[in-house]
Amino acid sequence: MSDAPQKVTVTIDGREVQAEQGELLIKVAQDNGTFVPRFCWHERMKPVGMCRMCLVEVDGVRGLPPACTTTVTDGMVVSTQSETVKKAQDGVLEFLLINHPLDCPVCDRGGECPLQDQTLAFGPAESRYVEEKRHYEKPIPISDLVLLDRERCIQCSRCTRFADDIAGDPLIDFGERGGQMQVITYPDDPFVSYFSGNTVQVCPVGALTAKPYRFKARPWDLASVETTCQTCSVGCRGSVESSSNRIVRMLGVDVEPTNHGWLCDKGRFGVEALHAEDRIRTPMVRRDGELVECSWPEALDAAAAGIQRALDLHGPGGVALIGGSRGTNEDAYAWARLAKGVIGTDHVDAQLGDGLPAELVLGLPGATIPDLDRAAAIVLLAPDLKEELPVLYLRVRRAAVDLGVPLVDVSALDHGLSRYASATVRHLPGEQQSAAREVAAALAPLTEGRSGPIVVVLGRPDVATAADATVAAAGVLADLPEARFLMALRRGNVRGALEVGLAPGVLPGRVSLESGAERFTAAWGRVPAARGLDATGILGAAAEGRVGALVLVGADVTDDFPDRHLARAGVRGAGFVVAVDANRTEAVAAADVVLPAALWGEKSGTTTNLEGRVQRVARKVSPDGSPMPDWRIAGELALRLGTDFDLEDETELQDEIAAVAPGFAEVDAILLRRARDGVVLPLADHRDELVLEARRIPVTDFSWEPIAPAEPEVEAAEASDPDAAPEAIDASDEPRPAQVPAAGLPDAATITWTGAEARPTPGRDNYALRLVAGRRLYDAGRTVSASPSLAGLVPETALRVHPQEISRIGVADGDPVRITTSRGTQTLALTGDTTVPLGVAVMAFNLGGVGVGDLVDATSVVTDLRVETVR
Amino acid sequence: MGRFSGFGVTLKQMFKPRVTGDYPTTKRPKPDRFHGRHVLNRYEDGMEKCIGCELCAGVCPAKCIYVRGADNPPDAPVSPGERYGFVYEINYLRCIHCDMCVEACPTEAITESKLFEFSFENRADAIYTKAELLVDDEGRARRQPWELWLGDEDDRTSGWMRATSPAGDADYEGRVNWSGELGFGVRDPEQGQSA
Amino acid sequence: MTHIEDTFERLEHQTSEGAQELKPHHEIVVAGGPWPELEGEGQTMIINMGPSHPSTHGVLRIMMELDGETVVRAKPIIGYLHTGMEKTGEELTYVQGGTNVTRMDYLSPLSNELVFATAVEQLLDLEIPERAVWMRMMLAELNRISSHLLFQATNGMDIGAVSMMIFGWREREEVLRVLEMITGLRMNHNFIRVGGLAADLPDGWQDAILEVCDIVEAGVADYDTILSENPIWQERLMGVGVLTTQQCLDLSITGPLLRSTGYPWDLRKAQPYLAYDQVEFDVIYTDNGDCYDRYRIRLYEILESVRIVRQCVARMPGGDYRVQDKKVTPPPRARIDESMEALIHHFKLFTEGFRVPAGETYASIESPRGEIGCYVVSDGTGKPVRMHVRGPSFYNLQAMSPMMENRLVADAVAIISTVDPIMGEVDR
Amino acid sequence: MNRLLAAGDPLLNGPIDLTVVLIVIGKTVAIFAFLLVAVMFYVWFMRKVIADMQNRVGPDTAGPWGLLQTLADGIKLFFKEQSVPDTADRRVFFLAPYISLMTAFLAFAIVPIGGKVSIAGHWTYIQLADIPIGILFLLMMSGLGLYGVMLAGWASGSKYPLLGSVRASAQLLSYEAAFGLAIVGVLLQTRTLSTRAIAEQQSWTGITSLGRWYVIPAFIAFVIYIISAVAETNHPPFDLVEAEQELVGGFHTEYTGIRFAIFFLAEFMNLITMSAIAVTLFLGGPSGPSLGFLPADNPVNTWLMPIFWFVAKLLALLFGTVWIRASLPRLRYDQLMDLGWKWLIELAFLWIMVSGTIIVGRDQGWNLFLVVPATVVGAIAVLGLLRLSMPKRSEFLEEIR
Repeated sequence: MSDAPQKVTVTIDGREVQAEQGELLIKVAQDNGTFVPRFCWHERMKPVGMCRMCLVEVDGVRGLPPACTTTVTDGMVVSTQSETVKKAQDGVLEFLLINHPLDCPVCDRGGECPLQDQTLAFGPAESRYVEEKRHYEKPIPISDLVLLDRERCIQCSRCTRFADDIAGDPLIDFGERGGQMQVITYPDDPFVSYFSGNTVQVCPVGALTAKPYRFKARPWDLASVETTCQTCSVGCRGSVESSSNRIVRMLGVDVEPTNHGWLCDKGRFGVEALHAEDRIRTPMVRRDGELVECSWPEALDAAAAGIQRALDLHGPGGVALIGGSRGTNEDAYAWARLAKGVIGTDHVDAQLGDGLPAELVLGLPGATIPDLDRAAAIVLLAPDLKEELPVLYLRVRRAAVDLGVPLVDVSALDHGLSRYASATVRHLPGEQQSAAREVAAALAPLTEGRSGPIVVVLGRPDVATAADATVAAAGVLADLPEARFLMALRRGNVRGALEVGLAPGVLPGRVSLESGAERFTAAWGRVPAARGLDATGILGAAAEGRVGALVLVGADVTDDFPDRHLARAGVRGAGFVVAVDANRTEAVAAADVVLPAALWGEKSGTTTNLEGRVQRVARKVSPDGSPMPDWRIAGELALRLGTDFDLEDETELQDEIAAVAPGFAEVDAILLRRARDGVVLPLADHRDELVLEARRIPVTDFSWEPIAPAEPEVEAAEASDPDAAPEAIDASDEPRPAQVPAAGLPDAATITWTGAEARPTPGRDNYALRLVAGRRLYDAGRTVSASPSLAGLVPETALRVHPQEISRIGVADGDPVRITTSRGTQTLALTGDTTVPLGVAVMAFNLGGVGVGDLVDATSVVTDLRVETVR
Repeated sequence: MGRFSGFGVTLKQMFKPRVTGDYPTTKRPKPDRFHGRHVLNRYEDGMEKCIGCELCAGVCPAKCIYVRGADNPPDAPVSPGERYGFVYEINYLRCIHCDMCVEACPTEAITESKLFEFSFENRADAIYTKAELLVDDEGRARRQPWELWLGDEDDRTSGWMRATSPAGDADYEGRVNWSGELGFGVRDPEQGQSA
Repeated sequence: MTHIEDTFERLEHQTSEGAQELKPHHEIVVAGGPWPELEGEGQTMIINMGPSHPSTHGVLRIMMELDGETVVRAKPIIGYLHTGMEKTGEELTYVQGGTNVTRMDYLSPLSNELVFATAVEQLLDLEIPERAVWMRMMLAELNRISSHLLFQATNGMDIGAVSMMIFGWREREEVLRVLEMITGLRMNHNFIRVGGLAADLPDGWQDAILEVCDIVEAGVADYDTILSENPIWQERLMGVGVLTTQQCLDLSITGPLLRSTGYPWDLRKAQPYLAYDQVEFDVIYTDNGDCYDRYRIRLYEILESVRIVRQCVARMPGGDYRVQDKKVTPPPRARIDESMEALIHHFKLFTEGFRVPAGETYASIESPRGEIGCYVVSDGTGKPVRMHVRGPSFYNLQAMSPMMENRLVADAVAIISTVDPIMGEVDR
Repeated sequence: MNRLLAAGDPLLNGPIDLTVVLIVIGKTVAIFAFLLVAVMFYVWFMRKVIADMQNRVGPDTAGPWGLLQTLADGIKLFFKEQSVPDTADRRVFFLAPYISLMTAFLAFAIVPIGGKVSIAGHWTYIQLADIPIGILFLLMMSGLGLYGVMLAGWASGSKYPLLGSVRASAQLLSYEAAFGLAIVGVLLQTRTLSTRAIAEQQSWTGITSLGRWYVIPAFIAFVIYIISAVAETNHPPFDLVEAEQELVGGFHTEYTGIRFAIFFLAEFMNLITMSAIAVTLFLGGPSGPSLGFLPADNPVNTWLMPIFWFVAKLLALLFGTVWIRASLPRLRYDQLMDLGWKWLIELAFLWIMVSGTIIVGRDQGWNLFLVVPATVVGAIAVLGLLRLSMPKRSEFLEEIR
């Protein structure tokens, strides 16, 4: 990186272009507007030169070299459209089509098929081939989500290279040779990957098709819009496509800062959940003990009356709000303003007891995902990224494997990235702090000679252990030189919710309650008097009857909160429960008023990913029934409680956030609309990363090629020039509808984390096993269970321990055992796993049925359990 | 006598045959290529020709065709191959009878009959579903109560498909390029330029 | 009334000469709006003729200020049939485009299709086969016949000659029947495609067309008898709605309106397209520029078109009728079951259409109403970036104000009628 | 008094008893029914004939050969909604159609349909009323009928009807003059105003009596009469008052339902009345050869044949109107006025001068061979001067350019 790459001049079809030494010819041509046809070459994969489609003529080179394996040299003269090249292209295509079945009308790829497109653009119109074509059994399922039709395969090896090189799940490969060559899976090792959908997306023909999308729609009846995935907090860019007001699929969009065009299968296929049967379509209120459907005004009036009653009885502290991390930033801000600015309570938490304190998240120096690539080293003190943040796993894996960034793994267990670690620090669950102290030593040899920050991927490895251990470890790691933190948080927009103040003790824009009190009193009229409780505290208080009104915003506490016992008691104990949700969950069933909310894909706005990147999400379909976006619901409630937010659409909220929240300074609706890759907060530190250009999803272009827009010319220059940037952002010609003017508001200091008190981790009793409860990608949460294609993929609930522990207890592998924790006794199957250390029991969170939630006591630091035979 | 010869013209007409007819009771025969109400054809063995490929929907300039494909049930396939037309709807409030769908259909599944006399009392009737479009067991159009069918207007449904099948290539004129239809067998081609 | 007789002599002027040079554009000589505000209390009445009125040929609205029955000023107001067809054209592929443009001038759909196809072919640089050229010419002329017949019918109706209306429709119906036999539809045929035609001529086309030629000729003779020399007819049309050549040139007026002013401008001669330079026909033109001349020109043009159609029937060449460039023309049906390449081309051409090289072009032909032009801009994709049609009706409509002023209401009707605007083409 | 009221009708010459009253009532009802049926039949006839002239089939569904089409239309119109514009003068708006209908009906009262017949011992004419001033009565009624049209247009409170009503006033007024003068041209010869008397002057005595039918001696008056009568009844080519292509229906644009039907009815009643008067004035009324093989007092000859001849002549004239409707375009307003004022009235005056000259000359024993041509030449000279003073088309074009 230090030595600037040498510039060379290449002549492509008579046009002189500048390129960097060592770049691939095909890429140089593409960047300069010359499309060289190709099947096997993919921008994010290593070139192989399999398909021979990209043959070009190079002066002075004998024959026709493939453009995808030829690097540019100075003075190279290339012709991509000469007669010889055309003849070669004709020949290659005719050859490829010899064995291609006449499937276009029934093939899912028909209409967006690179083979079709390039045949039309570069190929012959007629075939000389009259013999019988090759025949294989028609589609065979190679995984639960992907079907393989070998007749259609043109052996470009994109899928195998993706699986091998990108995902690290080398489970498909070529078999046979010559005319019989075909893609196969290993007989005893099925193609199970969280990234299998990407092979479908990169396949240049219809050989790999996705089961969920099979025969669902055709490219020409799809309407696409670019959006940001909210399944987890990585914030992958994708294009969501709908037909007849139903979202039928999601495709990855290649964005350099985040996902490189990849998606995990949960994000890709989980869009099915949007059209789940149990969506709430109309508001409901409880009458005579039954929830009955009613009109919006009735429901809103009832909700506001309940909150008002609680206010009257208990004061502001009698109202609490949990949730808000699944919506947009605007939704979260509206809730924050309702809770803190209208009601005046600080009992607000967007995290369901499985995250880190807001001050820590907001106050530590942040890293961005691209920082991984240029990091001196990566320290991993986080949950299993492959399970929880799969695309971040791809990025970390790429950094470690392809770019050689040393990886220090601080963990209790083996996980997806363990095998790529350069150094590993193992610890007992809950003992992160002591492990963190060893990191500096482990790092020292690895970072020698390397520059760049040390990126710490920080998160709570499991939900059975309280945040304290991680908080304590963070305090240690923060002392590392050049340490920057990437927060491995759970749920789509949790970072955004925290940024806009949906947590106790903070106000929108990384401002603490104390420092921002003056500013927000001016903006909102009031702020809470004292720091409130977090989710665990709220539920505890509710269980004790101290919460008069509990607002659950998309928070399925009984399923998603680590301590189901506490959650149930809390919901039961709260005087009045308003559930703002989209599906009929257990918490909704217990609510007094149910307000249906619009989901991702049904509303537009912005979302903030784990690095603090604010990106736009787009509305694609309209919901069945009458669900409303959260911000509108919050606004209606506020109106009934005496404050008129006076909002027309979400852009007004964006402007208001930009005006009142210091962390969002300048990030107004206009900037958000123009920022191609989103805006990393705070803007002041990341202004040079801003690219001001709306991305356009090419619809009819050579369809499945990487969706990479041409580099913006004018505006990018503007953005990279620090003097010009403010001008580009400040679009004073457009009126700002924000009702709260920024000018005149008192300043507020943003939070800097300076360490916090953490409860010490209690020692482990030798007879007990310490529980580690990480999440799995496919769990019993809404996204998976409401997606028919994914629902079957949820693994069985089991307690994994080291085989020695099984024999110690005296049962056979797979037998049910009785498990006792402070929350009671449950019966579960026990399986042996040598990767689990002794003294540790591993159980995935929320796989349905009896689960971790029944075992964990959220108020204690760790969860230890005793295992006994059933009798 | 030019000035008043007009009277002669009108008087003359009284002794000429009428050009109008008893329309609702009799209809003038329609040409072979007439674009009328669609039918969905079957092969001679009764299999549906439609494979749900949506080419017709894709080419339709009025966006009046709605098709959804589905996997053919392996034990009782509806059409040959993997896929069949699971939903097939034409909205006749939008259809302009341009017959691009007929030209686009790769399996000759959709063709047009000679009927255009159908008016609806409600919008739902105007949206023909597969139940109404698909030919019956004899290969004839299913006649809806609100349609005015007379005689054999459903006999020659594939005129436009046959007329356009050579795609401008004189070598393909007069050649049968299509499969047989239930109840009618393989239709004859137009004589083309040889006639 | 001898003063009319000399008109007849002048009407006999016909020419077989080609284009005349356009004269330099000098001062504007056309009257009509913007008008000064009337001073004081006027004894006038504003009346809206249309948009829903029996003789405004669709939904043209003419705002007239009447002094008694005299039109003091008139202002045509358009837009009541605005269908956004030009915008729709940007959403449809070049393959589908024909279905859209054909609906603009719905009385001569084939002219619209022809000019659109010609424009796209210019962009594609396509040479279309001989048979397609002659078929297109024959169809266009049949369409001109049907359009002029309809003019005769509606014009007769507007002047109160009720039988004429039926006679005109009667003969037009015969022409449409032939078009239906060939294209499958009576109007809005979508038959002329980029690169040629959708289908070949059907079996028995010669007899059908020759028969209809005879019918039309007999019909025209009848119209001539019933109307041309009828004194009321002459009184109603002669000297009404007079335009001069200069006025027409100033207002970009083309077609029968321009030719009625003594300017034999016909694109078929002026810049021959298709094979118009290989057939014999005359450009009809007259000198008076009034409604009567416009009526006569259209009447005689029917006969000239019949003449062309007869020559087409006699000289129709054989062979391909659609260009055999497989990147533009879908493969024959026989090939899509056999050849993967053919199937792909079929599939892509019908869903995304063919790609047209980036560029812009303008093509124009002589429609029954004048010069119809099509301006297409392509960005290299399968859909035009801009598709604009120069509808002659739109320009001819401008002549209404100056023609109507200081005429009677009944003249306004005659003027609207002989301008023969098609609102579908005006509003697009 | 009696004579004044009932001219020569022998019915009213004797004592007036109940039978007479009943007969009068019966005649009234019969004539009313006759007119209604005649209109119904005429509309069908017109449509059928026009259809024939246009190669069409025409009405053929309601009743045999579509005979009941008009009735069906009437029933339909009767049940249709009747809308009234907000700006309408409601009372006048409602009244206008009835004025039209009433005058149309009353005008027919003076038409002699048949000869003298005996009913229940009373002799009477087949004619509702033989008023001594019959022709004046006709002029009065057609003049009053104008009000129906004019008021309808004015009361509609809308622009097109207003234009129609203005046109109607001017047109009817203008043609009333030509119409009246044409009648005067006959009256000079008949020397009576009673329609009965006029008809009897043309009674059938053999083939030579054709010469006494005023169509021959007063041919020019006949032509003027026909033209102005067509104009008077707003029939094409003089239907400017309604002029669908210009005024969207003119005075009745805003009328719907049964009120529209009444206008429709009145218009065709007027046409029939005018034709009937033409038959009476020029074509010998009900006269015509009777069936020689039957005794002269046989009911067939006294009742049927006169009516037959009357209806036959009426039909011939009505066919003429249909033929005109089918063949001619509509005149323009100014041309209509030109025709009325510059041609018809002049011609009528000329005719009155000529025929007056002849009549006076006969009485005075003038040399008709000298006087008549002199009159004609003088009149033509005047006309010629008028012609010359009109602008030529070429000049007109120049003026416009």
